[in-house]
Amino acid sequence: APDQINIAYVKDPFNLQNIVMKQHQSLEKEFQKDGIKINWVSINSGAQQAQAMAAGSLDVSAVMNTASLLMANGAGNKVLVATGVARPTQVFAVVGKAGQQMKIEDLKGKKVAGPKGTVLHQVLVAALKSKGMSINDVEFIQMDPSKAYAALMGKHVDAALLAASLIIKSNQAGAKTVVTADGLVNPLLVMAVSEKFAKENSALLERIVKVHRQTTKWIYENYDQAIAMGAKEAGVSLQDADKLAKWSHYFDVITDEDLQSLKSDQAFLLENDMMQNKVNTDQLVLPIARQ
Amino acid sequence: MPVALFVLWGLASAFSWVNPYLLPSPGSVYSAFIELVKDGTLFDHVGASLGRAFGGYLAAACFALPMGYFFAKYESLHVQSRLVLESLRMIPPLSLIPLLILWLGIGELAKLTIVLLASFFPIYLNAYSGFKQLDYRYGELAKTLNLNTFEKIRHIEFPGALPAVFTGLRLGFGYSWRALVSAELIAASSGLGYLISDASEMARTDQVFVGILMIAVLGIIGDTLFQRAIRKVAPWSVK
Amino acid sequence: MPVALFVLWGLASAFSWVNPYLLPSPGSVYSAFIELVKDGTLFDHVGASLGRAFGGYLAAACFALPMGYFFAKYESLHVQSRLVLESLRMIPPLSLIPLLILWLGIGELAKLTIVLLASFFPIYLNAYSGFKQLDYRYGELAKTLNLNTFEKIRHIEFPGALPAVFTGLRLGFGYSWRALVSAELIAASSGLGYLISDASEMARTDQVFVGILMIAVLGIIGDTLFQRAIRKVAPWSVK
Amino acid sequence: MSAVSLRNVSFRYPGHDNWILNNFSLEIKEQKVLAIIGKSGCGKSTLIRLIAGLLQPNEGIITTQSSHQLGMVFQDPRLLPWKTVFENVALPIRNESIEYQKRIVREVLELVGLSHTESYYPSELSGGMAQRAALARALVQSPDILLMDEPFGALDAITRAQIQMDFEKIQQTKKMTVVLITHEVNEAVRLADQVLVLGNTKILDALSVDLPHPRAVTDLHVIQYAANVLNLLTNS
Amino acid sequence: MSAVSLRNVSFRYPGHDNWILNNFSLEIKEQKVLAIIGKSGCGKSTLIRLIAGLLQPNEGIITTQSSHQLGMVFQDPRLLPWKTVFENVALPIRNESIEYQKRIVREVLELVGLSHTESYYPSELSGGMAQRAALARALVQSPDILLMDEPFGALDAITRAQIQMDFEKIQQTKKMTVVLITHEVNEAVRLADQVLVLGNTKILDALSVDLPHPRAVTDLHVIQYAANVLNLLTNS
Ligand SMILES: Nc1ncnc2c1ncn2[C@@H]1O[C@H](COP(=O)(O)OP(=O)(O)OP(=O)(O)O)[C@@H](O)[C@H]1O
Ligand SMILES: Nc1ncnc2c1ncn2[C@@H]1O[C@H](COP(=O)(O)OP(=O)(O)OP(=O)(O)O)[C@@H](O)[C@H]1O
Ligand SMILES: [Mg+2]
Ligand SMILES: [Mg+2]
Repeated sequence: APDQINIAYVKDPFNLQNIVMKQHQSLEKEFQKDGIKINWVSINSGAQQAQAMAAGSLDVSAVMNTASLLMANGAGNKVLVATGVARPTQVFAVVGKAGQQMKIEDLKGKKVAGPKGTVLHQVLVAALKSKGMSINDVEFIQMDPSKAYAALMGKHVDAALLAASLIIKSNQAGAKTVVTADGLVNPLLVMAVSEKFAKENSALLERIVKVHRQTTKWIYENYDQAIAMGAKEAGVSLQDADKLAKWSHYFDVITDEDLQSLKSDQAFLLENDMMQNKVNTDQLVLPIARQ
Repeated sequence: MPVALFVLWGLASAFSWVNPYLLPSPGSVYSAFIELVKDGTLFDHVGASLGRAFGGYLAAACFALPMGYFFAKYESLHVQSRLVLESLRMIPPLSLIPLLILWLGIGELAKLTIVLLASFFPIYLNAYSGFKQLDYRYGELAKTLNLNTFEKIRHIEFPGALPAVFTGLRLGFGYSWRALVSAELIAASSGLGYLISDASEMARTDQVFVGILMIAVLGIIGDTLFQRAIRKVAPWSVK
Repeated sequence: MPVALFVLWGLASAFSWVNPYLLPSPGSVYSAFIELVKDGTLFDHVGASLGRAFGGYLAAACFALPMGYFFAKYESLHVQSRLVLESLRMIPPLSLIPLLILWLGIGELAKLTIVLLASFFPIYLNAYSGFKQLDYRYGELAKTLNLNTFEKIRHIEFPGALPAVFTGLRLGFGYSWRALVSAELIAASSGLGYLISDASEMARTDQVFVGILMIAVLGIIGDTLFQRAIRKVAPWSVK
Repeated sequence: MSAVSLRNVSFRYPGHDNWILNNFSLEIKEQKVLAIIGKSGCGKSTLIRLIAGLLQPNEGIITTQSSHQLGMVFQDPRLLPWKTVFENVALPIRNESIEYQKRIVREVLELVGLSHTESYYPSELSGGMAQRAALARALVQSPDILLMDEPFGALDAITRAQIQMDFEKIQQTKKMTVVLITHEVNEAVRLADQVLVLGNTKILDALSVDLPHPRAVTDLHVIQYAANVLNLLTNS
Repeated sequence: MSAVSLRNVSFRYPGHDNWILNNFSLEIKEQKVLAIIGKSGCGKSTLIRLIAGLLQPNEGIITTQSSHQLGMVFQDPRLLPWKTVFENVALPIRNESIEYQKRIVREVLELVGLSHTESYYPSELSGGMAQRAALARALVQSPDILLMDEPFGALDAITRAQIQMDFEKIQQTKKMTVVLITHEVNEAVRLADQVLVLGNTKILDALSVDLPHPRAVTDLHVIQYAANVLNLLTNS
């Protein structure tokens, strides 16, 4: 057994389980008796998490988005799903310029800024599709959310694809949400693990998953306390924290529906040239994730 | 030495010493290169990046050289503006991107500004210290020869400061290339920096390497041309 | 001038000329500052960043100065390594992050390397050209005085190249600060660069500004100390 | 009429306590040659730099006619290392036509014996050649006032005598106002209308040389004057 | 025995066609003073730089005894601008104790009349003072071989005579091997055991000066010798 586990700490977008798990030192306590040290490393970027796993610097990521996970696997870097974390449907939204309330139809011909190949992109495509349009009907501009937010505030774009706090902030600045992921796509955040670690230390992984699920349970039982913790860590108000938590829909066991959305995620990525090789998405989900 | 590194790379890939996901084999980089050349996107990327790198660089040089000159000459100007300039020198341009977007939009201007911020200071500071360190004896000579400001710059100050100015221009050129990735994080849809960050996001390490190598090769070509030019214009400055 | 800018900032905020979500008011930046000071995180950030910036900078100086010296002296070394060095000079460090993670992991070493890559070249190139441009007449003097290599460096070459070396050191220092944001994109949980990118992600513009201002202020303090030190050690180099 | 006049001039270098000139007055006569001799470090170069306007007096005033063109030979050759001999010498007449420049520069280079080194860079010249190039640069525009700080110091006896003779001729036709710092007593007496012995902060002695030009160093009168000057110098 | 010997030495500067020395041979006698005179640009400095090992001959060999310590006065003062006069002069004896350095440097600065400028930077010296500092630097270690390229050229007559006299004394006790380039015929005759007239690429003439030391410039024999040398120079 290893003497330490390197695990990514990902607090955005408002990953309450991760925040609580770290603050409570639940993993540290769990593995103390085995003399295994827990190394939290802060990496927000999914792509960078996958790179760190490939380099052997990272074993587990407490939260990874499925797009990054699929792209890594498509490129031959095996990263597997250990358990579910959240289905943050309202955490991803298309937000219009301050002023008028836009509808999806109004996006036609407009400038929309956001990160390519992510859930946010997927939301936009799905939203347009729902009104019989395609991505070619808008002028899509590639930018990461914090820059898209700046562009929206500076009124240099008509709409932006934003997540979590950025949605709240832009709403406060008078920008109105056009549509969220709710009902269009099923965004998934999962706990991910490198194939190597999953194979060699499956017992340890099981215990990590167990702690994670206990944390999820604790959050629902001590909601106010958890929100306060999250608000402090993320630097948002209690109200906003509550909102973000409600939007996030924390869960743990991966369902058939989730497997289905993994498939459609992959289809989306392939369609948009974001993935070269198709993989069997069912095999990416470890058995423990489903029990 | 470059050859040795290349061979090492080939061997490392051939024997899978390293994870191909992070360090792709020369072969796969080559085929990614061919692929990008074939569909013509590589040329778009190169074209866009060349424009930005040179545009920002030229703008930086146009501001930095006169500023270096005047600040060396009129120390009070230098003292006056020191705080602002030094702040700008220390602040990471990446952190300014949101503000740049706010003020300059998401067009070329913001990108050019990032390049400018990256390459301005070596040019400015080297020019400043070059002009500052001028041998005062030649200044006396200029006075007795009744040279006017322009003649003084042309015959005495510029040639005297040239070695330092040249080092600054070379450094600035390098930084203007380096800044491409940051600059093209702002709403770019082409450019080598965009290619690199986009491909990196999509785990296309082979394309990332094509981007990196293109930047290195173009940069070296630029630097070489640059050194040639200076050798032509000012043979005395490179002994 | 800094005062004027500050007043402008205050007015712009007071009269809401600009979007407060992107340019927060001085007041809100101040309260964010107080908040970060109170819960002690600001000191953690500053501490972590100081360590990285200085560590990377010192490493850069330790490599760059001897390299500049030897490459100026033995032109063949320079020619040999030119391609590799020039490539490294042109390649955006941001694009090297995956490779750095591969080779150096996600710990401090990778971050220090990013800082090193950012600040190495001004120091190296300025030292190179400083040593290259040395007045040959003093070299002759050294020979007739029978100075050994070390004595020659100490009495003649180092003082002669100092103005250029000093400019390089100043430039490199600035770039080491600037590199903090990029460096702390690699799995950091503290540091001013991390503070900036994290706060920017969360749209906490007030905290972003605290980070930016801290970097600027610390950088300027560093630069000032630096200039003082050089004035002490080598009074002839700053007329 | 005076070409240059110094009235009650005092000067010391910033950061130094000792006065180089103290309440110093001097009238430099139009179209005449004034030779200045004095011990090393007594302030000759400082004086000439004050006259040229390169230094400002702490007290007193220095007046020169503003229409007057100035030529200067520094104590060091002060050639621009990035220009050839030709380019260095042509600098004072940079605004004339190229043909004119070529003609005049070649003439004056011929005079100082540097015809064959037109395209040399200063680093390729011997000490004496560099000094001659500097002299050529000062002569190329026939200035109204010519200030020369030991212009022939690095020349061998033969070359020096030759150039002295040529200079004497030029001066007879061009009638410049000349201030000549020299260590050679013979040279001072041969070329100057007045010889000034400078000491710390003040003029120690002055001597008019009333002999017709051209003068020869072997002329008995010249030898006599030279002996007088040397006497002044030794006793001062 | 020779301190330095040049055998069939030829030299030209890289990139230039003209030979400065051609098939040139010379023996420099131990403990003697050799004066070299010659026209400006004839190759005196080049010769001394070859002897010092600063230039390599294209052909021929130059041998000096390796145990011999070398002192050199360049034609320009070549003081290090970042060191004070004291520090510049102390450079050749940098490995001695501080007390020794202080004593010796002060002695030699006294000799050249620069005691009061110990802490000056070179930029604060007059031309003649800089030259004297350079001379002091060469004398501070009493080298076995002393090469001097016009060491007194920028000095006034009085200071020059004084320093010549002091140098003559030092040479009488220290018995260095000296090569002295000078433009002053009197100086050559006063100080040297042998005077060499150098022309383009070769030695034009040589003259032994067999007079006892100390010599006075006013001594009739010295004047006679000087006239001879001037003759050689003029006719060459
Ligand atoms: N670095 C150089 N490159 C090319 N030519 C040179 C160089 N240095 C000197 N020369 C040439 O060599 C010749 C001899 O120069 P050198 O300095 O030896 O003369 P010199 O006898 O010392 O003259 P002076 O009395 O004027 O000092 C000159 O014609 C000069 O132009
Ligand atoms: N830049 C300076 N700063 C301070 N002192 C100076 C400076 N230049 C010259 N001096 C001092 O002023 C005095 C006169 O110098 P100056 O150069 O005028 O002498 P000089 O008569 O020309 O001597 P020389 O015949 O040796 O050239 C000297 O004592 C010198 O030390
Ligand atoms: Mg003088
Ligand atoms: Mg010479």
